[in-house]
Amino acid sequence: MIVEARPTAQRERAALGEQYNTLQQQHATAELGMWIFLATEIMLFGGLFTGYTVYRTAYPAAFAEGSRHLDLVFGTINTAVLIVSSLTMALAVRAAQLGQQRALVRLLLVTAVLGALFVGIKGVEWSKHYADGMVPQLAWQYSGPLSQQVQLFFMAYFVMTGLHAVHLTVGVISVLVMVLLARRGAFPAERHTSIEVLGLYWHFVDMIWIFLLPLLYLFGLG
Amino acid sequence: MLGLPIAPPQASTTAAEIDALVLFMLLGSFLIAGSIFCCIVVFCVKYRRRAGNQIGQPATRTAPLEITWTLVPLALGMIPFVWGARIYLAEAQPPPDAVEVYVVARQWMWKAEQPGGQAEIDALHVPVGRAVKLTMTSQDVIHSFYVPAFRVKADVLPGRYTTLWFQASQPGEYRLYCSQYCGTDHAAMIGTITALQPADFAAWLTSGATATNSPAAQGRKLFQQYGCIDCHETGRAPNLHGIYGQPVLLLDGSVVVADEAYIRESILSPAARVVSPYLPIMPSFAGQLNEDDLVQLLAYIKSIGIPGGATP
Amino acid sequence: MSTVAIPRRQPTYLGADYAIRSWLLTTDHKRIAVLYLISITLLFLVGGLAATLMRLNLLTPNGWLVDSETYNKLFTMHGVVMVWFFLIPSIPNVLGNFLVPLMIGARDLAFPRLNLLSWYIYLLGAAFTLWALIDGGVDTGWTFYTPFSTSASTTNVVATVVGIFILGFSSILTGLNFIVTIHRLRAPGLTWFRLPLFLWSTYATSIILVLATPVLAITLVLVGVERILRVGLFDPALGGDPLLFQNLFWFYSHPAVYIMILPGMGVVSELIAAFTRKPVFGYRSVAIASVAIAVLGFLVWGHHMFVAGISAHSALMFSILSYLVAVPSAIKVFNWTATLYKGAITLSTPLLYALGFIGLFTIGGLTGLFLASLGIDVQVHDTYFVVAHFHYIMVGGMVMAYMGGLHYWWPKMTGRLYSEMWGRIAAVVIFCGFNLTFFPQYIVGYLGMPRRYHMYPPEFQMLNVMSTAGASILAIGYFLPLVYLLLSLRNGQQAGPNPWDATGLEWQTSSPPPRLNFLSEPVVTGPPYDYLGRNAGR
Amino acid sequence: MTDHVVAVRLYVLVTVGLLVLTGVTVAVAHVNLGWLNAPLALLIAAGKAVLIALFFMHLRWGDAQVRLVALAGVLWVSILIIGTMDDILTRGWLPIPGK
Ligand code: HEA
Ligand code: HEA
Ligand code: HEC
Ligand code: CUA
Ligand SMILES: [Cu+2]
Repeated sequence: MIVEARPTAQRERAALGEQYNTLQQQHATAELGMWIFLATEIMLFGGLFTGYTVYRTAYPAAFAEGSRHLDLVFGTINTAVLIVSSLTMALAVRAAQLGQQRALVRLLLVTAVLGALFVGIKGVEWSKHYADGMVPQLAWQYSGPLSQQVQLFFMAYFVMTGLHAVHLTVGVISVLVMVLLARRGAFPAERHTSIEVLGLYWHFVDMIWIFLLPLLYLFGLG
Repeated sequence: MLGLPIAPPQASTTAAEIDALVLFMLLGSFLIAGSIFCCIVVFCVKYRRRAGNQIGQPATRTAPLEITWTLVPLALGMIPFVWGARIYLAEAQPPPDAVEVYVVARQWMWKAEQPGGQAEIDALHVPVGRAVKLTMTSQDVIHSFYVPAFRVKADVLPGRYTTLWFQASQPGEYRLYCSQYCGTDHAAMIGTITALQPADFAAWLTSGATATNSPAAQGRKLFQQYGCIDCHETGRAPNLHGIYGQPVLLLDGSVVVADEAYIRESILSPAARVVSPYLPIMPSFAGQLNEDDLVQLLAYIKSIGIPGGATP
Repeated sequence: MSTVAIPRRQPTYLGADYAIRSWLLTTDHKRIAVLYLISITLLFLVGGLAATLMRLNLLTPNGWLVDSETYNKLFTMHGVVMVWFFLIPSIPNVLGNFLVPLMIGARDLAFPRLNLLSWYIYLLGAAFTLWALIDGGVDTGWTFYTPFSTSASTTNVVATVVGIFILGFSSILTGLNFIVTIHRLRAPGLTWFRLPLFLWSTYATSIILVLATPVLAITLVLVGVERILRVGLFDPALGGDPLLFQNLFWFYSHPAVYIMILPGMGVVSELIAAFTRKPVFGYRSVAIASVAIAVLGFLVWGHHMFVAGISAHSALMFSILSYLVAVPSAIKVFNWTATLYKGAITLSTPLLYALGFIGLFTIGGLTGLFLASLGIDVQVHDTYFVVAHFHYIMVGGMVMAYMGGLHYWWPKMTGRLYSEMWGRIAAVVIFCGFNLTFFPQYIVGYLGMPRRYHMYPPEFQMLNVMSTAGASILAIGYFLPLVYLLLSLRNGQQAGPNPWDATGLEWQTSSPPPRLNFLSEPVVTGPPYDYLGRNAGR
Repeated sequence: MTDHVVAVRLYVLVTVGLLVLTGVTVAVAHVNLGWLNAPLALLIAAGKAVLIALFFMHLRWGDAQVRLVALAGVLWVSILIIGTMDDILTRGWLPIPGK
């Protein structure tokens, strides 16, 4: 551990919490904190993945049938949207690291727009399920032989995509807040930690979707 | 056990072995805990702090001791594991000649049906000296069938069958509890198991007071009533004679064993696993049949499943 | 560069500001610890009140005091409040919050505002749960087994579940904060193997808090969804699998029982070192055993489901793994005992509690081994034998450790000494009352009395009366510290910085410590509990 | 600051890689490979996740603790899934209902 006295420079001191010795220590701490938070998120989704696996094993035919009622076009486009948003987020973090204020604001804005686009597309897709009568309990018109088990698939679908969308919405709002702050110049190069930490969160949400795509849309097509 | 009232009566063939294991563990625990407590007391007296500034003497070379008390508990732990596992596996596998009794649980009562059709509420009569196997299911929430004197217990789940078996060794009346919390009257979901000498049991069976009709025969009636025979004995659907316990080839190429869970699923959601080479035309009977009906149908299909089995 | 000018004479953290606002908006880990201390004590009284009513009701076989519905709500309230709102936050959030920065020589936790947020989340969760419990109550038991909780119960399941869900985030944030703090904010020279054992166990606890709690959160969400929308997730009538619920629940709740013991083990290690005045025997293995318990603890959850209808294969796996997880606990018990050997032992109040912990934890742990044996569990599952097992560990173990720790660090937290005589009396009363309460339950359990019964066959009455008598003594025992500790705030002697003459960074600052803990950043040069080195250096 | 500034080119490359993999997995899903479909799709998804973690999330340049945390997250979900599935998949091993 590096022993270093607390910095005296006015600007640096303002950025430094009283419990830290150096900005570097503070940065590394925040980063580790976010990673641990993401580990808890993995476990949160992990519960759902477990449930999914159990029921898919129990009712393979129904789950395949369920997947066939999803529209892969939405799924694929949304995947692309999220991947590109991850790129712009990564670039935003880079801009923050380098202290490029204008680029930072723009890239964050693009990221937020892409995120919102994802949620929007998801919303359209959900309303389509509603129109098709594929929403368990609220609008269920599916009358195939395995209705009950297909319903279970759609429960898995809605809970998983729902939780994911909640996460993405939180992400979009946070990015927008950062945009406002960044425009006021709140993130000079030595204070880019918040942006970087938010970036980690964003990429994580992307990652979850990358698993949801095969689990929900792809299995059962072949 | 030890002449002290610390164990319920040993009224089944497995009770003694479980008590023996418990006794073994009790002795072991007394030994281990006793030595630890003695050490604590002795050390506290012997090494009490005398001078104000006295400090303890740090230990050197702790590794040999530590390795010992890592490996010894590890080894000791394997004894109750293996012993307990053997009992468990024996308790899991009913002997083939066991009398088969069906049990349906619901909030807050037990219903048992003897092979001969005698139905009992919150009570069960069993013969001494013969294995009895219970096939159990629940109509609502999870319950648990627990007879301390027999040292047996198994949760009773909705939507699934679980089994439990025992062989009573002492005639007498024993308490039956529901041990899985199931709501308001959980504590009142109790009953009596009466173990009778074979002769008395035979007499009880024929006393007829509660005798109705055997589950399998009831099932046969339902089989007609719900129109199962219209397909299953006309060639439109697989003939169910002899399927119980046998592998079944499915449309998707896989093979399943026609056990209780499978038969249940076939009736409630026939399309889930379709038998080759049939079409999935069988309607679902979910909602039309209650758990008692299902148990009886199951009993019927099982009764015609025993190769050359007698249809009651 | 020079160090930041910290004024030489700082007010203590208690005396820095007296306004209510300065408490409610504080980010000082020590003040937050005090806030937690007050809140969990209140919740303990709520849980204890429920226990008292239950025990009174069980005086007679037919349950004279309350009807079955009320009784069911009482044990649910008791379990929920005691587990989530008292025991899980007890040592971590009170003593941990207070001590982690002090013990590593830091000025605060890594994320002080998150720490305060965590307390507010705790309050919100408690408010929800208490509201649900008062407004009609819940009758599912603390385990919320489906399909009872999702389809059959007509009580406030959703509100309770929401309360616990909220509380979960408090746990997660606290755990996260501790892990990061211990990783990143240690004082110069404080290497991992110089950390006090309390920190090792707090670290291990935090791993569990962080990795297990989210699974509980999502499981409870699913219960809520199923209950509100009436769609099948766990209810077999709708195609669900109730054992999936149990798997998810115990994936959290077995590790959670280690959340409820590891911090106690950490406290006991500190107490034993301090009152034998020597290093803990086999420091390294005790440290590593903490982490081993945390990790292995994730592999045994199925032992709660032996008779629930899991596969035989699964039962066998979980049984053998349960014996593995007992080994690190065994190491600890033996090492503590060995520490007493050639110590310079003072039987003061904290040590009495610590010794009580060892004894009762050993009994509770050994009976855990009975339960882990498949053949025996078939007989005793869901009987009072299990109730006795976990009270021996949670009340006999963890609550004892918590009391011991509270007494030991009381002078540090408040700057006052409590009455040693009353301390010892209370410790002995609690120990006796405890054993009288819960030992009979082992027997009544093996005799076959199921748990969660508001009435029982008459042959069990004798043992139940004993248990109730014990509980009354226990209640008096818990009442005493409440009184003399509070009195000490007014009448207690001033405690110096190091009233026990113990090692550890927390004793090298004033009692109570100043706002930023230390006047200058401490530097660590040697192993913990180094009485020999310290005296030689004098 | 210690943290790594990554070249824009690398980010773009990774993005292209992710998009291509998405295309591949969608295409492959339409081919019936029997039991292989599922593992293959999961493998591709895992590959994509690794790319994101290593480059977008800077794990490649992360310190030991951060890597440990990431690893722990993955390990612990596996424990959860494997432990639960062990129960489900071995239920038929003894030919007795409920075991
Ligand atoms: C703090 C809480 C805590 C702790 C630490 C433990 C620790 C252990 N528990 Fe316990 N347990 C609970 C709280 C706890 N438990 C609760 C709350 C329940 C019930 C939940 C409910 O249904 O409501 C429960 C239920 C429970 C069951 C399920 C019972 C049932 O419902 O049928 C089982 C079964 O295996 C079990 C086993 C164990 C084991 C093996 C340990 C081990 O970790 C113990 C290890 C300790 C020792 C072994 C003692 C010290 C060692 C020695 C002195 C050396 C000698 C040792 C050897 C020779 C190996 N516990
Ligand atoms: C986690 C910690 C914890 C703690 C500390 C306790 C503490 C106690 N418990 Fe509890 N218990 C559980 C956790 C805990 N329990 C759990 C998880 C269950 C399972 C629930 C379920 O089945 O769902 C359970 C179940 C349980 C049962 C079984 C109920 C049943 O199955 O029917 C019993 C029965 O005796 C019991 C008794 C007690 C007693 C006498 C205490 C005593 O130690 C309590 C002593 C404390 C006091 C008595 C309070 C002292 C203060 C005062 C007296 C002041 C007066 C009050 C006011 C002014 C408000 N508990
Ligand atoms: C409309 C015709 C029809 C009716 C009525 C019908 N079944 Fe079926 N059943 C079938 C067909 C066709 C199959 C094979 C295809 C399949 O598995 O779905 C089948 C399969 C089964 C199987 C699995 C058989 C095997 O070999 O694995 C069982 C058990 C069964 N039915 C029981 C019943 C019971 C009990 C009833 C009455 C309550 C019933 N069936 C009513 C048509 C019918
Ligand atoms: Cu039925 Cu408890
Ligand atoms: Cu456990």
